[in-house]
Amino acid sequence: MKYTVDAGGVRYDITVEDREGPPAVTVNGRPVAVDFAALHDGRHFSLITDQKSWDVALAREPDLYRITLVGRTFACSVIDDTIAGIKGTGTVGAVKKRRLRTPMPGLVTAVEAKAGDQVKAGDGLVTVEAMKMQNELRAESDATVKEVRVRPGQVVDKNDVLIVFK
Amino acid sequence: MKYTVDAGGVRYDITVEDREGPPAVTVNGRPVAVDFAALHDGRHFSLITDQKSWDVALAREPDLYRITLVGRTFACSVIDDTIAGIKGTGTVGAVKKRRLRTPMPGLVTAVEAKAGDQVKAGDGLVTVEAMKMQNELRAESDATVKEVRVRPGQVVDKNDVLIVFK
Amino acid sequence: MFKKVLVANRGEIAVRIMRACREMGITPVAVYSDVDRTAAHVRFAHEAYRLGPPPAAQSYLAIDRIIAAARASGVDAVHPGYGFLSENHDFARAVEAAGLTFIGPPVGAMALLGDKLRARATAQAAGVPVVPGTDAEVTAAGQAAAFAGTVGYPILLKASAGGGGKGMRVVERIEELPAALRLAAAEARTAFGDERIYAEKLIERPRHVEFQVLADGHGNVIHLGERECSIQRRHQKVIEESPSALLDGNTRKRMGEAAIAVARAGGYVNAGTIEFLVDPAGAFYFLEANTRLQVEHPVTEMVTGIDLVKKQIRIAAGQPLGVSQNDIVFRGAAIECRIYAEDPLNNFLPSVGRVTSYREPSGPFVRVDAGIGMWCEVSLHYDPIVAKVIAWGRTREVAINRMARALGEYRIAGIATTLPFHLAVMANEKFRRGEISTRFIDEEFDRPGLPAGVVEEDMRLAAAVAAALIKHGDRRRQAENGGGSARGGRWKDDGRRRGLRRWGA
Amino acid sequence: MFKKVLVANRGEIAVRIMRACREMGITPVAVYSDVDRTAAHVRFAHEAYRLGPPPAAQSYLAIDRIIAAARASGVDAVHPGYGFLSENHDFARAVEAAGLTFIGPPVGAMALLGDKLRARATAQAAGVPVVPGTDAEVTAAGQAAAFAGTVGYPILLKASAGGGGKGMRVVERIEELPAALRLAAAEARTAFGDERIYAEKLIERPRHVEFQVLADGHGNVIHLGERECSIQRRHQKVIEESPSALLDGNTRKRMGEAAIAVARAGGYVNAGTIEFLVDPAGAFYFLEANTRLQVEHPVTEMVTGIDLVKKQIRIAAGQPLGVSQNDIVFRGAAIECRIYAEDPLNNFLPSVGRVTSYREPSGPFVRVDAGIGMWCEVSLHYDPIVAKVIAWGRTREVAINRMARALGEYRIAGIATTLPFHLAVMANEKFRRGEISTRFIDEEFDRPGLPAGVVEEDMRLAAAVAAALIKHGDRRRQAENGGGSARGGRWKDDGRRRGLRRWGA
Repeated sequence: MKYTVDAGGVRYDITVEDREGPPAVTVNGRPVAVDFAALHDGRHFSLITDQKSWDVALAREPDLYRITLVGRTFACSVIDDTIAGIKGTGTVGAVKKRRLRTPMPGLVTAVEAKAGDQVKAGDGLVTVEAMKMQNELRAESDATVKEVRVRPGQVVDKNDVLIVFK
Repeated sequence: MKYTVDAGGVRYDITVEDREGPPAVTVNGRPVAVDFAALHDGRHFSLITDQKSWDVALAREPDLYRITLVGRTFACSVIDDTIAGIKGTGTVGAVKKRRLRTPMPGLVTAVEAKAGDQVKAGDGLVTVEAMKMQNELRAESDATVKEVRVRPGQVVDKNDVLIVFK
Repeated sequence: MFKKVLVANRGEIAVRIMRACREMGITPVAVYSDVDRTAAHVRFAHEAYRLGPPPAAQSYLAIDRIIAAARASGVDAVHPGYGFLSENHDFARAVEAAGLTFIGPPVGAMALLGDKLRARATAQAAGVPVVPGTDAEVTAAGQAAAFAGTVGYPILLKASAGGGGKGMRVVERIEELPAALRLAAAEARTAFGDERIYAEKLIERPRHVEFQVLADGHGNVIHLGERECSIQRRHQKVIEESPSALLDGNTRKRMGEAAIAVARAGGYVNAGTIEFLVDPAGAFYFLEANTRLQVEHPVTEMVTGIDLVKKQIRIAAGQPLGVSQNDIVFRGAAIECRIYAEDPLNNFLPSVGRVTSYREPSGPFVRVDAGIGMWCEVSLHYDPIVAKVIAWGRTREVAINRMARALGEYRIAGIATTLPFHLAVMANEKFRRGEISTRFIDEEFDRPGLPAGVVEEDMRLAAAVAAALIKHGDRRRQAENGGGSARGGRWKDDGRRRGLRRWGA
Repeated sequence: MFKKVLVANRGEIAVRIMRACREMGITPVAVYSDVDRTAAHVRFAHEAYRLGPPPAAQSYLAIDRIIAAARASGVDAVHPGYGFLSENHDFARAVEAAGLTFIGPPVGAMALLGDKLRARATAQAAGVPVVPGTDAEVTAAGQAAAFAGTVGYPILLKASAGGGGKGMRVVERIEELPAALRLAAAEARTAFGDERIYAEKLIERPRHVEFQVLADGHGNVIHLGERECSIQRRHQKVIEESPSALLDGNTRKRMGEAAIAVARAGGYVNAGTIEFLVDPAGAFYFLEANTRLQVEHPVTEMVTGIDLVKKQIRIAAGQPLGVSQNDIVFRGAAIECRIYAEDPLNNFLPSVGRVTSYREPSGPFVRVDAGIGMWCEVSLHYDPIVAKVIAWGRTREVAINRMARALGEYRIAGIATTLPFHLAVMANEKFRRGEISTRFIDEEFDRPGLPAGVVEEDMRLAAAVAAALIKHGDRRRQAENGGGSARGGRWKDDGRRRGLRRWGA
């Protein structure tokens, strides 16, 4: 089985073949000796890759596995090539995000973009007040604003879309 | 709803009536103000009884809830009076155990009772080797041995019946 | 001694105070807002009383509700923790009016040292140097300009009632003055209900060094050494340590004496902190006093062996300190990392949600003061600090290495935390050499790097392999289950439980 | 310094050693048996190698397999922990034959001090008092009877190669001697492959006090004070503390010097322990030497601030001690409770199973060294010790109260543990007064009582109410689900997840 994994922005082509014992795994064509064992809750795992031991915690989100290793969490999205039917055509990668979402609920206190604006990566777009702090949400890449969906004073929920880019 | 609870050998008659907000609870006829909240996994709870706060962990076993509070675990069995149809007839209490079971898997290294023996509470009956130790299983109350089901050298599993009493 | 104490706070500091209570045989009582019904501090308490809805004004800041809970529970005393009502005179008065003991300083000392202008005057009268500044409030730009004329720009406008960076403005040029003054006063009015602003010379690249003092009601005042708190972000401390890596013995001695002098002059009783700025040349200036327990008190506890919360309780109960300055022996070095529910890889934006995996570090000389645990919900209603990790070592280097080890063990999933940021600081060569100032984070961390000693590529690859294998397991179960939705609730949950066990031997 | 170290052990001590490695920048490597594939020490390691099936003889005692893992991983050194192969000369030799460093004493010193008869002779030659006993093995009852004639009954028969209470028999009367000697020798042959037995006078109501020594390869030998280990059950220590509550300064000094003398006489290098018995009159006798890290080493670390595992590693790497006896400053008191997977309410029978709830205590001056965690399986294959809780305080009383607080916070569900027993000891008045001997448990604990400060009836009632409410919720969901089985697997799991949330506000 072939999988394409985006782990925190880096792409890996991984194959997994079932067999007696641990499955046969390759990463970008290179065989990796893998032993993968789940704890009882199915949310914690012990992974050994080429004898390296990793303590793994999993949080599932829609279309996303958040994989926590020592002191670090990777957002991993997996494309199952068989099901997606795109068999390694390279469509996964640094896809430009077309929406600005708020990572937390809160109160919109400032909106600094309007439809038609050309924004640059790092530009402040919307400020959301939460946890007693003013949190400035910024553009992740250069883009053109198509639509602004919030106004100051509005209460937003986690993952609400604030701005749509072209 | 009436429940009869055996908590570590002590019996409580408890009623629970649903209503708006926390349910109405009485224990042995006395009303107790109860607020009971589950954490996400349904195995951990916060219980407040008459403002006293209890951090509760639950382990389910057949016919048994093991309830862990601070530093202490109570084996609780509950009879739902409506379902059991015995409506407080007092059948629950200190029931004499009719079987000696092994609480851990291991190797039987000694059997010190035979059918027909009169044993006293505390008498050693069977020794099971586990965790590098010789563990002597003793009679919980005075009883007469009806049947011995194991012999030295036999491997036993957790909860296997070793001795049946009359 | 008190039999029962109400802790008018939440989170890690409420748990910390209750730990001290339990060790003293005192029954700890919690209060909670609705969103905190199953929070750690409620589950840790012996009794718990509901205050009201989540907003602080209706719960942890609602003086009348807290007093009502205190009366209902029959406590002898109230501990305010830090933040919330801890520096609120009205609350301290209300506690006393209810016939209970406020575990903190006398109202008079709190009012005197809590006001920055009055505190500065008190320090000056005690012969302690203060940052050059105006002795009174400035109400017109002209007053501030005149002051700047004597010390030079940049200057700092500060709210006399201030704290936490609110009502504070750096002024680089005279043209900025009128607007800055207006904005600072407006912020101060909103935040503190007190618009008084004064001006200070801006000390550039300062270090923030504070002294812990303990004073009893019998005239004894001692200090427990200093804490270096220069690693700050948005005017908030994020890493603290004791001792300071840069203080020489003579300066330490003079600053300790100055701290005691300010506490005495302010009529202070209980645990308090005297904050100083130290300029690059090593000169120190009184900055302000904190009339309460500090977030960073554990580093002092680790090097002195003294439990500050227990001392607070005993002092409030009228007992003498029981230790003199000579009894205080400092051992080794301690560091604290404040773990915030913020995403260091995404501009430190707050992170809310449910904790789905939780494991605390422990082992030799590591301490965790946490206010969260497995399945806890981190909400947006309160301060984002969720835990503190404290590591001790015989030397600062050992403490840093131990902290890095402990941070690596700490697993919090479901919310983002600043753990990766702290790991990066522990690996930072300037930090390890002690070359720090309050500008350290701005200068060193555009965005934090990776944990020391771990090769990022290895780690990322392991995450990718884990993701592929989890997906593979999901797919297999999906096939077994006859093609049901992969996100099909209970089917998958059950499958996860049964199926995702180990492959092979 | 080593770059990579293999830890030839499992459980809490493997995690403990790996923590030291990580803090030193050394890569820790684990080995595991099949039943330990997901154990804490494997997940904590940087690399992990399978040894074989669960029985120790095929895994943690399989010298060839461990050496093979060490070669495969390319480590520089091997740390044996305690138990398993830690006192096995053959293993130490095999490690050295593989060109690796054994982190422990030289083989010669291990052989000399590990044999009780030779160790006694070494101590006597160094002028250290030993328990009156035979200088050579006794092979006939007549020899033992002659010895008993000089010191009086009761006497103790002990295996020269012994440890852990095996091959040990108390003899009260001459008639018992022949059978006791036969049984002891048989046990010793089975346990150690060495049937040599010698006789000692039985010290009645003794206390067990041991001294930690550190010796480097450059002739430096120091001690780090004593540990009182008198609280024992089945000849196994269960609670240890430092300092001893009953040792006076003069005796402490003499015992420390005696411990150093024995270590020097034995050519000892690395961390080791010299054990003494102290009789009710205060006289002390050399008992035996432990040529390895002790389970109870953390109490010494807490009072001295010295990390013993790091010292072991540095000494093995050839570094000098770096501290002299005068550098060792003792602060306060530390206690350790060994948490066993045994049911104290059921005659301390072993408990196996899966950990279904797990939360460690932390906070000021509390340390946990654990080898288990959430979802861990405790199997019957290995030692039942699952964790150690260590508490420090400025006084013994503070340490005891802190320990009681920490034990109350520790939640382990799914298996029975000795936590309630330890809580009862902390509340025991004789223990609190320091009136302890190796007979303490037999005399005070027919069966352990309840935690201090908690009213049993309240607690039991709360458990009963919780049980009723859980049943009530189960029933309600059962009704909603159309009368399906109450134990119906996924339906109930799902229901539990969705349904058992909070009632009302």
